[in-house]
Parts: sequence; structure tokens; C-alpha cells
Amino acid sequence: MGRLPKWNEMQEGFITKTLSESINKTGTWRTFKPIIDYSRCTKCGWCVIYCPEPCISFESSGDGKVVIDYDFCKGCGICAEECPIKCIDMVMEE
Amino acid sequence: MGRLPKWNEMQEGFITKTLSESINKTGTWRTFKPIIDYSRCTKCGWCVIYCPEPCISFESSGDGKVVIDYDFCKGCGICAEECPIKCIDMVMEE
Amino acid sequence: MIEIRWHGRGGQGAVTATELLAKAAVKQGLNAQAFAMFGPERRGSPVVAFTRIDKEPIEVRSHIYEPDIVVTLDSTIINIVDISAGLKPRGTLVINSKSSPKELKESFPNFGIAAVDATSIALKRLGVPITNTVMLGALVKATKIVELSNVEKVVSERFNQINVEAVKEAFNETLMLEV
Amino acid sequence: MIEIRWHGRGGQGAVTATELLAKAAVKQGLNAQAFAMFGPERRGSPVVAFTRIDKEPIEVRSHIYEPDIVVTLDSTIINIVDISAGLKPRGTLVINSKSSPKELKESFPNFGIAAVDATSIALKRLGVPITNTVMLGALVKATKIVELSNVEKVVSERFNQINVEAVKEAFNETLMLEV
Amino acid sequence: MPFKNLKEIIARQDFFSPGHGLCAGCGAAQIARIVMKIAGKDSIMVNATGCLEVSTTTYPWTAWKVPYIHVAFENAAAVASGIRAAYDALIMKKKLGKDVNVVVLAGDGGTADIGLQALSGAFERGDRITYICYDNEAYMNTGIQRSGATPYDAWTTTSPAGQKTLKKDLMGIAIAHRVKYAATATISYLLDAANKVEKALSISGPSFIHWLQPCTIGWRYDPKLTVKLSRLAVKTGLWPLYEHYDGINKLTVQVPKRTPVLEYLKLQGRFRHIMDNQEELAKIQSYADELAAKFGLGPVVE
Amino acid sequence: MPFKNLKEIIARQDFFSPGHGLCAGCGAAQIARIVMKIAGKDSIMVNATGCLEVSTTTYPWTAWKVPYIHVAFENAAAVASGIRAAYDALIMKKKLGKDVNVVVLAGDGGTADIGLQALSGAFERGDRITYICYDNEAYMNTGIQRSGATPYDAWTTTSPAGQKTLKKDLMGIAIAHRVKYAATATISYLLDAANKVEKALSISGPSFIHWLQPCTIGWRYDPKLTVKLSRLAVKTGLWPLYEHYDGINKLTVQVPKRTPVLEYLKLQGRFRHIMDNQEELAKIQSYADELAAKFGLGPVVE
Amino acid sequence: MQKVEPFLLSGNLAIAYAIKQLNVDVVSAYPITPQTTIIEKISEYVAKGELKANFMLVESEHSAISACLSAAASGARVFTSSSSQGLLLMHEILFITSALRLPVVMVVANRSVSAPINIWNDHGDIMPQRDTGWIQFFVESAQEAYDKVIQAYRIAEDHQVRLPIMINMDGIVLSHTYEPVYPLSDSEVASFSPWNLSLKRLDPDDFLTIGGFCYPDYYFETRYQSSKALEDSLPIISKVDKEFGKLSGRSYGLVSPFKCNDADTILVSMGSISTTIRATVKKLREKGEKVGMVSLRLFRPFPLNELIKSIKNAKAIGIIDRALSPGAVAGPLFTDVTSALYLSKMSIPAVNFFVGLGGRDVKIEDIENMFVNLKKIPTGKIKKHSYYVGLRG
Amino acid sequence: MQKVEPFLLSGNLAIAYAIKQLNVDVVSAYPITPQTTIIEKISEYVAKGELKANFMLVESEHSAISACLSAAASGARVFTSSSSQGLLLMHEILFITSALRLPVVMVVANRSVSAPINIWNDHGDIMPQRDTGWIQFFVESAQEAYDKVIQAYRIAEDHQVRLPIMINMDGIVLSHTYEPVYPLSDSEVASFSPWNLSLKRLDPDDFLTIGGFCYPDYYFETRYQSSKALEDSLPIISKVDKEFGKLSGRSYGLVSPFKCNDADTILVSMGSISTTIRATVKKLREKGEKVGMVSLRLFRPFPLNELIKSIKNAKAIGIIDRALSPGAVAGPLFTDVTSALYLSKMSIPAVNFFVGLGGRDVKIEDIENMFVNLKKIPTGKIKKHSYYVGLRG
Ligand SMILES: Cc1ncc(C[n+]2csc(CCOP(=O)(O)OP(=O)(O)O)c2C)c(N)n1
Ligand SMILES: Cc1ncc(C[n+]2csc(CCOP(=O)(O)OP(=O)(O)O)c2C)c(N)n1
Ligand code: SF4
Ligand code: SF4
Ligand code: SF4
Ligand code: SF4
Ligand code: SF4
Ligand code: SF4
Ligand SMILES: [Mg+2]
Ligand SMILES: [Mg+2]
Repeated sequence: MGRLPKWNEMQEGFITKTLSESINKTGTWRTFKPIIDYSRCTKCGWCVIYCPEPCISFESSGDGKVVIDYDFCKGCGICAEECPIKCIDMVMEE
Repeated sequence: MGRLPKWNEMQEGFITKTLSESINKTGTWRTFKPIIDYSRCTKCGWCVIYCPEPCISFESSGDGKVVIDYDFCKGCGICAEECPIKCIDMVMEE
Repeated sequence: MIEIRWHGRGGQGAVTATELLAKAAVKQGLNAQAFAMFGPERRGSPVVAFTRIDKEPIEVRSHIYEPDIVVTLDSTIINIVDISAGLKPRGTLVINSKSSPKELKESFPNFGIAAVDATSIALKRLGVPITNTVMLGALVKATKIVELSNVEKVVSERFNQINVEAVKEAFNETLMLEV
Repeated sequence: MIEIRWHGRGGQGAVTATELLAKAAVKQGLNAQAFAMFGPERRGSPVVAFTRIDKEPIEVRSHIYEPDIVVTLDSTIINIVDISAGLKPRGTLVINSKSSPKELKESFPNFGIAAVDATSIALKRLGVPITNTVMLGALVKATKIVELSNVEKVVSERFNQINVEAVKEAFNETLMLEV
Repeated sequence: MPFKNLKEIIARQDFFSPGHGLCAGCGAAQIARIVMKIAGKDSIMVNATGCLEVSTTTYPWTAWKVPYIHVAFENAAAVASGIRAAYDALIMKKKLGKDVNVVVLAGDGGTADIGLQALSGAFERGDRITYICYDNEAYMNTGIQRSGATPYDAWTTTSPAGQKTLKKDLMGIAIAHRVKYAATATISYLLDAANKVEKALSISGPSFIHWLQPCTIGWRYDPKLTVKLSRLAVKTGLWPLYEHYDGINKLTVQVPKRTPVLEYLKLQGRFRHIMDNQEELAKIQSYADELAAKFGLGPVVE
Repeated sequence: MPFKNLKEIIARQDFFSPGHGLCAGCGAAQIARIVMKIAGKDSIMVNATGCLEVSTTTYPWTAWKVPYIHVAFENAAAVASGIRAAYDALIMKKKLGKDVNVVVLAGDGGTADIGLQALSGAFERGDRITYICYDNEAYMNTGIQRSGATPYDAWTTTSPAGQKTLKKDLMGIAIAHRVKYAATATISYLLDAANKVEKALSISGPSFIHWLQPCTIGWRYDPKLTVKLSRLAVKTGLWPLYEHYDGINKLTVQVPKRTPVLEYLKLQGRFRHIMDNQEELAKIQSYADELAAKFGLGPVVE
Repeated sequence: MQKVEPFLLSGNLAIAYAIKQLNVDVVSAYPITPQTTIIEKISEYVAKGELKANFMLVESEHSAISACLSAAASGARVFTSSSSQGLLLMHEILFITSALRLPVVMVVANRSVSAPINIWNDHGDIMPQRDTGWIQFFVESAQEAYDKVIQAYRIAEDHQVRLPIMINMDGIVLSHTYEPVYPLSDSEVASFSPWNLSLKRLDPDDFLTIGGFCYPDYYFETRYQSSKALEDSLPIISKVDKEFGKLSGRSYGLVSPFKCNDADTILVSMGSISTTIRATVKKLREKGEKVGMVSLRLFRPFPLNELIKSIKNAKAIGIIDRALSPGAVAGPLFTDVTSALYLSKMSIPAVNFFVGLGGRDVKIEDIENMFVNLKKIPTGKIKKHSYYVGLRG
Repeated sequence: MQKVEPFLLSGNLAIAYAIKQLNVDVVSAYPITPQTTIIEKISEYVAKGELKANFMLVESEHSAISACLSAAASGARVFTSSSSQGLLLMHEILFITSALRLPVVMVVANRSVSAPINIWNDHGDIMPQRDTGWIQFFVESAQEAYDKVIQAYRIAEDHQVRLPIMINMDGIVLSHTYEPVYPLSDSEVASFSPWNLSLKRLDPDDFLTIGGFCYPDYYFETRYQSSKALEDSLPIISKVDKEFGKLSGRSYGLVSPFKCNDADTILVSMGSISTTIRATVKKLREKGEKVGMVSLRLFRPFPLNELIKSIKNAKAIGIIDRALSPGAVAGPLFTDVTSALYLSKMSIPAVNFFVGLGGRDVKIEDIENMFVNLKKIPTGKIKKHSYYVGLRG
């Protein structure tokens, strides 16, 4: 996190503009890790829309596959549960 | 009203049990005074029940006529207005 | 400094009376302060208001205990309130009453008295028994603390010409008896 | 005074662990203080708790910056938190891990190390990966700060016999390596 | 047993004392008196700050011949709940033997606005209190400011051009809280009102009465008209008298022929500014018609 | 234009950022994200104190890519009204050109209990705000205490033997306030929910959405079941999806065959204590049946 | 510079007039005596189109201040006013307003607090708000009330300050007393207190988060920051007052000592009572009594140096509290002032006069009596340090 | 007299246990961290039938205190607890409770106030309530919290006192820390703090009006009366504490000086920080430093004489505030103490330490540093009178 700010280095009125995604990598909370079986994935998007973080998205480049940003995935398992064809596996973290 | 109480003569917690009827004669507020024409009064009781003070009642003794306690009557005129046979007159106070 | 106490009833405009008087005073370059004993009084219950008028800026802010002048707006208030309480020796009472100053003198032997039947004037001219502007006319007549023209001005600014006429009539009708 | 720091994750019962340890200490006539860094942490996020144990009544109420002992409840926490931060020279780490003390020693060369696969014990005995009671067994084995029987007592008062068995198993399975 | 005639009500003892300081002709005084006649001696009265409270408890006197408490403006329902809780607990623990009616009288401001949340809480908990809102359709005690219950187009000192929203539907809100008993009332329909109070007091949970109260100062009318205006409010359909019991709404006073709203409005200074405004008058008439349709009242007969 | 499929929603930009601190599997995060996708950039978000707020604005970071404000627990609606008033005034006075959506997300405690009065005021004034209650049926942020929205029989830390009153009917209360648009929603019916948000934002006055949100901690279930429970709430009839527009209630998602409530309850630890209590289970089933009758849902099919 | 004919206005009407001239954008308030006529008048201005503003009569004071807060956060110029129970109901949000550094301006028509309910003047409502982090003025007259409202927006919206301001005006005594007031012209007001769209606001084109959650790592710093801003506002307050003086011929200072230089006994006071004291001092001076008085115009930030300077030569001082702090060492102002004296290593004998609670009238004689008592103090004969002036018993 | 095996309880649980033993009739409360586990535990006792009481989880703190007030007025023994924003929301009703002389007992798990929102300990919530007319204790441990609750009902319900009582217990630091607590037996509690149906209550058989409207003619007198009652409660508080000591072996005094007699430097503090200071004093004494400390157990009524007595020989004192009063002369406790010193004609140099805001941890080294600074003061080298201990910047 680096050095904490002095009182006169903070913005007045306890304002912030720093986004959580830039500093708070919640992927460390995870006990189980979702793994997508791309061979079966239909790109339906349910995992994308239901991820509460949100940390699944369609890749904008390439073939537009769905990708999980493990920096943020907390391993809730919703994507796996809601995937219509059950092509996501939850695997214990090491 | 007499002498006002000292601080240690007042009841604790700003409690009172003194009834307004015992000390606050609101009859002095009156500009018009209701006068009942007993010759016509049917003792129906509407004036009794609608008086907001309340200061009209059936006399418990005698022939049970309705009487106005002028100590409290503020002269609103409701009794006169609501008397079904209009036997109450509102007369300017002197 | 001249100090005035007003007696009226909730709903009769005692506060407006004191305000208008003060305004008239300010119009002629005097300083003035107009206030009342506010409370949760309801229509009909006795109320008291005050005016202070002075050439100098007015600093004192306490109630008025020893007025120079007392004005009553309501014709029956003299029966229930001690209107002359604290009135300075040789002070003036300006009373709304059908009675003449002479008759009133019996009750208030030590004061100058001015009287006018303001209620009748108000009923006649305004259609309601609201005497606050009317009594301003009487007060000015009796005490000359401000000029009638200034009272007329402030009354016409706030109300209308009919009220001004009522003020004038009261001014003309007011009878006086020195101490 | 002995000072202990616990590392776990929200939902794993670090607070209960420190409370039970303190209770066991009190049972044998010691003084104890059990507390945690409370916050709005949600399930899964790293949490820290503390225990102080002493013969004398405990007066100091600050956090613990230089613990004698550190216990981890979660097997992956060592990857994301610097668990040995501030640990006294020659202090003890009691770690929930499948790895042996020897393997762990590489990461923590300067401390005594005790290790047990608490998650497996918990899953086997309790059916859930909640390791707080289990790690009490390991802690006692590694440090002897309280008697095992007292831990068994407080665990059985709060939970049940199965938990007590888990404590015992952890006690027996814990492997140690001195500094 | 419902009251059958006026005499039965008159015969009840008074617990509201003359010498109070409410305005001559104040409708709130009438309500206080009738409510206390019905509730009787073993009752505790709770008021919210407002005209009724300040003018009936002016130290050193009180107009109340029953135990009475006022705490603040916004918490009358919570205060009542506390009393209920205390009596329930003390009776349960056999520290006290006798139960009481806990009755609230609070203004429309103290009910529809600043006190709504406390009331909602009491409803939700199911506390056995009888909460009566005396609705004079503005903050009268502080000098006639609009409240959530101020009707469309009414002048107040803070709606100098006329209020431009509809009156909050307190009955609807109470009913949405599944309160077991809720009713409207007004003084001109005295038996109806008295019986509603009686019924409310008998409910084993919260009960609510929304009681329209003409106010001479705030509505700007001659004080003698208090009862008359209360009657016209019903006759015009602007104040339907109904009750809600266990999920069902029932009209309690039918108005076979409705009076046009103008008859009601023209007596009140607060509507003076729309007396020549046909458009606005028509809006209010059509609001009355809507209510009439909803509650099954008769047609307007000029 | 209503959304017709999932892709249209996914295509919308996100204004809710990962790295927030809500629990793994938190339903409130899903709501925040969807609402912001619909509301878009020119929106201001207001939160009441609660899980969502404390876990998305942990200094020095924030999860919100739109202007966001939190003031306190009980005043979210008033805070929103203030923003609305400011924007209206500044635009009227030509000090600003561009308008915004003012969107509130507040928990059930912040809505049904301590924040109800502020909400009632905003409804009454007709302030153009979209108020969304994410209802996880208890005070989760402070550790699962009962709220006015806690359902019958649910365990919480302050109803250890199960809550014994019915869930407050927030929709009924909103409708009694004549709010122009009010709707229920839940994440499992995503198009339905998205379209309701879109509609709510288009209303020229207050709009209200009551959004059921399963909570893994408070309801005591495996986080992966969040969407599933949201679906079962609808399928059992316990959470009818409907909307109220201009005075009329309309079912938006029909449930032709209802699932027995047990299927929903048994997945949740908070109902564990009644799993063997047929009487209590029957009560909840009959409550679902009542709702089904009211909204015209299909029969239970085991 | 005074215009020839003043207006005759009550304190409340003077304030409403200033608000109109200040072209406020949002007014959110709730009625309570004796503040109500301010908002009644404003609602009239708005209804007549004389003020273009959003006037919200909300459902409680809690919401009134909440809406002001967020309207200010949105960049609007806002106003509210309250008294007594209403002010107390705002308590929680007052702290938040200052900590979020939002330039809300509020007039408090000071009134006693319940129980029992009493609608008259004292400082019982405002004293318990002395920790809230707002700038707090006390005014002595309708004129000063008018002037201070105009100054307030300049100060509150100053980018160095960005703090909410309360203007305390004694209820009834000032709020409802009509007296001459010399207003500025609309254009003078507009150029003295121009509205500036605040830089940090709820703006979709530059999003930010206001009011987030704070771990112990940051709390102390951010609170210190706003506390420091309040301290540092003092010179800016002075500067604005002086500039206002140039424009209007009226400036007030942070404290206003009167005849203090050679005074043996000095009364310290705040608000409307100060004018009666000033009149009394004049009267006593005419009799040759060496008396003086000092009125605090600014209460927060506390003008420690200015106050000490003015009283340092006295042989005895009396400090007037218009509020009780039951169970405390003494009244709130007394405690502040003696603590200031302590820090300044002074040891002038001081007594506390509790005066005029719940509308108990204060007469010139009462004040003369206080001076009489003060005079006795250096003799050592007086042991009491608290007097309840006018208390029966 | 201590029983052999203590319970291991958090402050909150210790309090809940006392409430059960005190057989309270009505509990009305609202959740807020860090107070919540008190009411959770009580709700469990009630659900299990271990406490026969009416437990109301109401819809806000405003209602919680309102219902307690009226339940007490009905003769019930009542309890509530709160923290931070919840306490602030009760503000208005706190004054009414004391003025109506109702024996409500409340525990405050002290926590900082918003903004920004922070759930950790300081005294920012309680200090702005110092004028409310309640008796206010500060406790140092779970044991003292337990003991004080038991004493509190005896004091509050005493017919001479009839005042509400707040027991301040540092949030998290005490509320959530488990430590040994020696409870009394149920029967000891019952006989020490028996419930008596209060004489003046809402009773249909003897009606009375509570909370009426008050003209200026009576307000000053009635407010003085309750203020006086608070002052006069001091000896009764002492007496109850001593009696409790006889029963339990534990009594606390109004202030508890430690090593003050010959100390050159003394720290004055309240609440849980005092135990850490005591530990530090012991440590420094071992090194021969002449340091001392005094902890105020009672804050209102302020134990002026007791406090002065204990610090009068010091060469320098440090006063610890756990709350800011922005723009004031100094922190709330500092102002009180120096005002008391001023009245006592003392002139010991004093400095104000602002410490531990919003959960900022306070270490033994921090306290050692304070003593180091204090020691330098008599040298005159130190000019500052305020230190922000641990502040970054
Ligand atoms: C918190 C608070 N805000 C405002 C007030 C001022 N106040 C007292 S009574 C009242 C109006 C009461 O209106 P309502 O409830 O309709 O009763 P009414 O006076 O009309 O009888 C107001 C605004 C108060 N006492 N407390
Ligand atoms: C006045 C006040 N009282 C209590 C609290 C403590 N508090 C903060 S959030 C919360 C519960 C929120 O519940 P809910 O609104 O349902 O949101 P959730 O946490 O469930 O998301 C409580 C009680 C507070 N912040 N302010
Ligand atoms: S839900 Fe399953 S099938 Fe659909 S996009 Fe995600 S992984 Fe692919
Ligand atoms: S496990 Fe949960 S957090 Fe991780 S990607 Fe799947 S839905 Fe998102
Ligand atoms: S209303 Fe008329 S007729 Fe009836 S009792 Fe009264 S005076 Fe007699
Ligand atoms: S005039 Fe009014 S107050 Fe007098 S008796 Fe008739 S109804 Fe009663
Ligand atoms: S103002 Fe209206 S409600 Fe108040 S006392 Fe007068 S008539 Fe009654
Ligand atoms: S407790 Fe519930 S609502 Fe709160 S963050 Fe966790 S899952 Fe979401
Ligand atoms: Mg009203
Ligand atoms: Mg919730």
C-alpha cells in the first residue's frame, strides 16, 4: 500500500476518486477457483452478468471468449452454478 | 395566581396535577355570550356534547336543565349554531 | 425614550399595531423597536405588545415594565387586565371604549386619558372589530409621538385607503383628559 | 505475559479461537485478554485476532505488535499476509499447512515452527473447513501455554465432543521444529 | 356494545377539563373530550407536540384528568409503545394488576410527517395502542404551515399560492401496514365516531383513527362553524366515513346525495384564492367524485 | 425501449468496479452493477449506511465510477431529494445544463425502518428520484439483526427463536403514497429487473423498486446459491414480480406452476429451526398462497 | 454610508430579505417557533417569483439538513434555519456537514430546549452543538443578522474554508422584534457574495465518492484536517468582515470590547443581551463606575487571543451563560473562557452568571446587580462562582 | 471476596448478564456497532425465558430512547444501549429524559462519529452529550462495566436522584474484548438493586401530567431543579459505590488517582485508556520516574474536588481527550479540567493530548512520550498546549 498520507495530503472532505480495481485485489480472498472449460463454453454470457464483482468479461480482442480476472474473483461459485451448461469448475486453491 | 413558586417548591420532573378548571377561567376571552332561551329548550343535549371547553352540562339537581358555566365559555357560538331549534342567542359582552 | 405598552387579544393585531407605529417613527428619522410577549396564545386570550421610540439607537432589550403610554385595542380588556400596572406617574392611557375619558377617569385617576370608540369605527369602516390601525389614530392624537401623516403612510402601504380613513376618524374622534 | 496473534479469514472463527484460549487460561487461574481487529470485513477477507495471557491482571490494552506466538487458521493465508511480521526473535509460528515444519522453515528461518494439516482434520471430523478449535490443539502442543485438558473443557462447553476429538487429533498430529 | 344515542355518550364521565387554552371553537378540544369519555379513567393519554398539547398542559395546570404524557413532536407512537411495553411487562411479572388503554392524540404534522416513522414501527410491532390523528390539515401550533395532510389548493403560510400536492393518504398507509383496525371519523357524526373509538380500544393490536378536525384559525372561518364544516366535509364526499377491519373496508356513513364541494370550500378563508377559479374548483370536485366512487357514495345534488 | 435480451444488458458499460469488499457471492453487488449499467454515466448514486455502502467505499478506494454520496443511515431519500432540488434549481437558473438520474440504493433497514419517513417525504413531495431498496431481509452490516422486512419465522441475532411478525409491505406503503411507479425485482429475472430500472428512471416523479437480495451470510447458505435462491423466491410465490404504474398493479412474471416454499426455505440456515415444524412451514406456505391469489400466480406443483 | 431610510424589519424578515438578495438556490427547512417566519417569508418570495429557488418544506429537520447537505454537495447555494428541538434533531447531520466540508448556511433562532417545552429564548439549543465543527456567529441585532448572512456565504464558500456556518440569533428577542435595518442593494450583495460553482461536487463529468467508510488508518487525519480548517478560518472571517465594513460602513470584529481598557469589572456575553449590557455600561460609566463589557460575535472558532486581549486588565470578570450544562464545572461559555484564561496564564477572578433561561427577561437592574457583585469579588468576600440571576428560590 | 472462577466475558456480554440479573422490565434498542452484541444477548435471554422482559427492537434510536423514557414513566425498570450515530440521533430526547427525571439506564459503547463513518473507539459520540443532564460514568474494564450497571439502577431509582444514567464503555476495546469478570450472584444483585415501583408514575389511580408547556415564569426554576439534582447526586453515587464495595470487594471512587501524591507529572484520562496508562506509570515508576495518573470514573456530575485534590501537587499535567471540539479553546475534558483548576485558583501547567481518535491504537510508548513531554513543560521550553498523538503530518 505504500506510505499512508499525512493529514494535509488527504483530499478535503474525505473525498476519493481512486477506484477499488486499481488497488484492492480481492482475489486473495478466494478458497475455490473457477476454471472455464472453453471447449464447451457457448459464450452465452450468464457468468458474465451474474458475477458480483464483476470480474468476468468477454475479451474484446481475439475470439471474444469469456475471461475471468483472478485478481478479483472471490471464488463465490455463482458463475459455475449458473452456467447453463456447467462448463465452469470450482477448484480448491493451493 | 398568587406568588410564583420557588425552584424547590415545584414538583420534580415538571409534573402537575392541578386542573385547568381550578385556576384558568377562560370566560374572560369571550366577546359574545351565549344565552339559552329555556322556554324553548328541548334538553336535546347537542349543545352539551359539542361545546369544546366543555362548559355546558345538564344540571344534576332541579329539573335537569342545561347550564352554561360562563367562567369558561369562550363564546365560540357552536352551541348556538348547532342547537337544533336555535334557542341559544349570542349576545355581545359589555 | 418613549415606551408604550399595548393590550389586546389574540387575533386583534397588537403586533401589527406596534410594528406600524415603529415604522411611522422610523419614517420620520427616529429609532424604534417593536415587539410582543409571544406565546402560544390562542385567539381571544389577552396579549401584550410593546413599542420603544427614541432619537438615539435603542439598545435595551428587556420588556417594558414602566411604560409612558398604554394603549388598549379591545374594549373589554380593561375589565380583566390591570392595564395601568407600572404606568409612569402622569403617563397616558389610550383606551378603546364607548365611555368618555371622564367616565374612565374614575378608574384611573392618576393618568392622562384618551378614549375613542374604536370598535364602532372599525365595524363601520372595516366591517370587522379589528381595531389595531384605528387605535393608532387615537394614540397619535393623544400623544403626538409620531406625525399622523406618517401613520397614514404606513397604514396605506400595508392595508388600504379605508384603513387610513379609519385612522383619521379615530384621530378626530378621540377625546382627551389631562392628568 | 505471553502475546499471541491469530491470522484467519472472515468466517473462520478467529475471534472464537482467541476467546476459547483465554477461557482455558482463566480456567487454570491465569489472567487473559482476547480481542480482535474488528471491522466490516466480509467472509473470506483476512482477519487478525489477539490473545494475552499472564499471571498478573492485564492492564495494557493496545494491539499486539510483537507477539510471542503467531497462529494461522487458514492454509492459504501465508501466501497473502506477512504472518511473521513483528514476531519476537525465537518466537513460534503455529501454522495450518499440509507442508511439514521443515518445508515451512525455508520461508521462516528464524522462528520455531509447528505445523498441522488442520483443514483436513476439520473436514474429516467436522465436515467443514473451520479450523479454529483444531488449531487450539496445535497451539497447545507447540507452546504449552495452557493445559490441553482445559482447552478440551472449553471446547466441549461451547461445541461438542467431535470438536474435542479434533483438538486432540491436532494435538497429536502437530509436528514441531525448534528455532 | 355500540353506543345507540347521544344520551349514552353524554352520560359518560368527562376527563377533559374546561379552562384549557385552545381557541374558542377548536375542534381538537371536541375530539379530546369525546375520546376521553369513551376511553375512560383507566387510560393513559399521549400527545405529540401541537396545538392540543401546548394549550391543554400549560403549567401549572392541565386539562387532563387521566395520566398524561408529552415528550416531543415526532415520537408519540414510540412513547405509547413504551407505556404499552411497561404495562405488559409489569402485568406479566405480576408487579401490577390493572391494565390500561394507551391512547395517542397527535396532529396531522405529528402523524403524517415527522411522526410517521415511529407510527410505522408501532404498527409493525403490533403494539396494542390506539393512535388517533386529529387532522386539521396543517401545522397550526406554529402558525399554519403546510403538512403532508394539507389538501390540494389550500393556502397556508408556506403554500401562499395554494398547496399543489394531494393530501397524504394516512388510512392507505395504515392499511398497508396491515393494521387490524383503522377508521376515519369526524365530530359531526358523533355516534359513528364514538363507536369507532370504542372499537379501536377493543383491538388486540394497534388501531388507528384518522379524525378530520376543522380549525378556525388555520381554515379561516367563524368559530361557530366547526361542526358544520365537519359535516360538509362528509356531505361533499371529501371525507368519507369508513372503517377497515381485518382486511376489509366498509363505509359506515352513507351520503346518498352529495353536496358540491364549493359549499364546503367557500366557508373557508384558506380557499378564498380559488373561489373564482373554476378550473381549480373542478379539480377538487373531481377529487371528491373519485373518493365517492371508491367508497360508494351517492351523486352530487346541487 | 425495453431490453430484449441479455446481450443488450451486457453491452452496457459498467460503472461498478471490482475490488470492492462485499462478500463473495453478495447479491447486493449484482444489484449495484445492473442498476448502474442501466442508469449510466449521468447518474448520481446515493447510499444509506449498510453493507453495500461500507464495502464499496472503503477509503482510500471506491467501487463507484459515478458521483457517489453517503451521508447517514436514515436519510438517503432526503439526500437524494437535496440533489434533485439542486440540479433542478441550477438548471432552472441556467447555472448548469445537463440533468442527471438521482438513484438511491438503500437496504431494507434503511428503507423500511429508520429511513421510511424520509422516503415518505420524498414520495409526498413528488421528487424525481429513483429509490431502490435492496432487501436482504435484515440488518446485515451490523451482523444480522431483524428489520421490518425480516420474513416470518426467520432467525436473526435479535429474533433467535424466529421472527414473529410478517414482512412489512413496502410496495403497499409506496403505493399508498400514490407513487407513480413502483415495482418488485430480483436478480434471477434479469430482463424484468433491467426494464423496471429503465422505466423507473423515466418517471417524472419518485419511483420505487423493491429488490429482493439473497445474502449468503444472513440467510446462511452457500454463496453459489445467490441466484438460485432469488429464483426460488419467485417460483414459490413468496416474491411476486409485479409493477404498479399510475394506479394499476400488473404482474410482470407469471409463475404457472409454483414450487413449494420448503424448496426455498431448506436451503437457508436461517430457517433451519423450523425444518421439522410442519405447522410453521404450513403457515409460510399459506402466506405464499395468499400472495399467489392476490397476484394471480399458478398453483403449487410438487 | 448608511442609506437615509432604513427598513423596519424583524430579525427573521431581515434574514429572509438577505436570502432573497443572495439568490440562494435551494432552501430546505421545517417549521419551528421562533424560526418559522423566515421560511414563511422565503416561501412567499419564491411563490411570487422574487427569488428563483427550490423551496422544500420537508418532513423533519433531519431531512431538512440532509437535503441542504447534498444540495450543497451538488454545487447549489443552500439555506436552512431552525431552533431548539429542530436543531437538536439535526445533531447527527451537523457533524457530517462540517466533516464533508460543505458550505451550508443555517440561521438558528435560539430557543430553550425541552423538557419542559418552552418557546422562548436562551442558548440551550446551540451550546450542545458547539462540538459540531461549524463556524458559529452570535448576532446582537436584526441589522447584524442581515449583515452576517451576507458575510456567511462569502466565508463558507471560500475555497480555503469550505465549512458550514450557523448564525445564532436570539429567538423572539431578535427574531420577532422589529427594528431599523439598512439593507445593501441587490447588486452590492451580488458582487460581495457571488455564487461560484464549487470545484468538488457531485458531477458526472468528474466523478468522486463523498462520505465513504474509514478505517482507523485515516480517521484521525481527516478529522484533524477539518478541525484545522475551522481554526484557520479565523483570519478569513476577519478579512471578510473588514471588506464588508468597507462596503457597508458596518463591521463587527470577532469580539467587540466596550470600555474595557480601564474597566475594573467586565461582563462577557454573546447575542442580544449584549446590547442591554452595553446600555447599562454607558449608564454606569456616567455614574463614574469603571465597568466594561465584551461581546463575542464569533463563538467558533473561539477568538481566544482577541478575547483575552480585551479582558486582561480587569480585576474581575463575569461570564454570562444563557444555557446550563448540568453537572459540569460551570456553564459552557464560562468553561471556555476560563480555560482560555488558564492557558493564557491569567488569574482574574471570574464568576458565572446564568441569565435569562427560557425567556426569563433580563433587565438593566439585573445587569447593574451583576456589576455590583463583580465589584465585591476582589475583596474576597464572595465565595460563590455561579449566580442564577432572577431564579426564584 | 472474589469467587474462585471468573467468567470470561466481553464488556458487552458482561453488561447483558447484569441486565438479566437486574430483572429489567423493558429493553428498547436499535442495533449499531459496537453496541449490538449487548442487545443480541439480551434478546437471547428473553427468547429463552431467562429474563422476563419486554424486548423491543424498534425502528430507530430515537424511538428506542423515547420508549424507554415512557416505560420508565410508567414505572418499569428499563434499559437501552447505543453508540455513535445512534446516540446522536437520541440527542433531543436525552435532554427530555433527564428533565423529566426518569431513571433510564443506558450503556454507550463509545465510538467515533461520522463523517467519515468509522466503527472504532473514541469519545466523539459522548462528549456532545455532556450537557444533557445525565449522570455519566466511564468504565475501564468489563468488570467495571458490569459493576457500574448494577450500581446504576440503585442510583437512578433513588428517590433523591431520579435521573437517567449513561455508562460509557469504550467500543471494541472493551465492548468486544474478553476478559475475566467476577459476577455477583443473582440474589446479591436483587438485594443490592431492588426494583421499586416509582411513586410518581403514569397511574390511572392517581393521574398527573408529565411534560407540559412552560411559560418563562417557570422554566428557569424547573431546569435549575434538575440541574441541582444532578449536582446533588454526587454523594449518593459515592455512597452506593462504597456499599457495593462492601458487597463485592470492588469499589471505584469518583476519580481514581494512582501514584499521584509525589508525582511531578500526571496524566488525566477517562475510560479504557486508563489501564494502559496505569501499566505505563508502573513501568516508569520502576525506572524511578515520578509519574502519576488519575482516571475519572465519573464525568457528570463532574467530581471537581476529588479531581483537584489528586492533581494539586503536580508540576505539570496532561489531559487526555479522545474527542475533538473543533474551533474550541481545547478538547472537552481539557476545558473542563482547566476550568476547574482556574476556579480552584491553581496554575499548574497543563497540556492537552488528543489521543486515539477513530480507533487509532494507543501504545505504551505513546504514553511514555506524553510523560516525556510533560516533564519538559516546567522548563518553559514547550509552547504548544495541544498534541495530536499519533497524527501523521
Ligand atoms: C423536532 C421538532 N420540530 C418542530 C417542532 C415545532 N412544532 C411544534 S408543534 C408543530 C406543528 C404541529 O402540527 P400538527 O401535528 O399538525 O398539530 P397542530 O398544531 O396542527 O395541532 C411544530 C412544527 C417541534 N416541536 N419539534
Ligand atoms: C442512526 C444509526 N443507527 C444505527 C446505525 C448502524 N447501522 C449501520 S448499517 C445498519 C444496518 C443496515 O441494514 P440494512 O439497511 O438492511 O442494510 P444491509 O446492511 O442489510 O445491507 C445499522 C443498524 C447507523 N449507522 N446509524
Ligand atoms: S455461463 Fe458458461 S457457457 Fe455461458 S459464457 Fe459463461 S462459461 Fe460460457
Ligand atoms: S467465482 Fe464468483 S467471483 Fe469468481 S468469477 Fe465466478 S462469479 Fe465471479
Ligand atoms: S342544543 Fe338547544 S335545545 Fe338542545 S339542549 Fe342545548 S339549548 Fe337545549
Ligand atoms: S359559546 Fe362555545 S364555549 Fe360557550 S358555551 Fe357555547 S359552545 Fe361552549
Ligand atoms: S389554531 Fe386551530 S387547532 Fe389550534 S387551537 Fe386554534 S382552532 Fe384549535
Ligand atoms: S453480509 Fe450479505 S449483504 Fe452484506 S456483503 Fe455479505 S452477502 Fe452481501
Ligand atoms: Mg395540524
Ligand atoms: Mg438489510
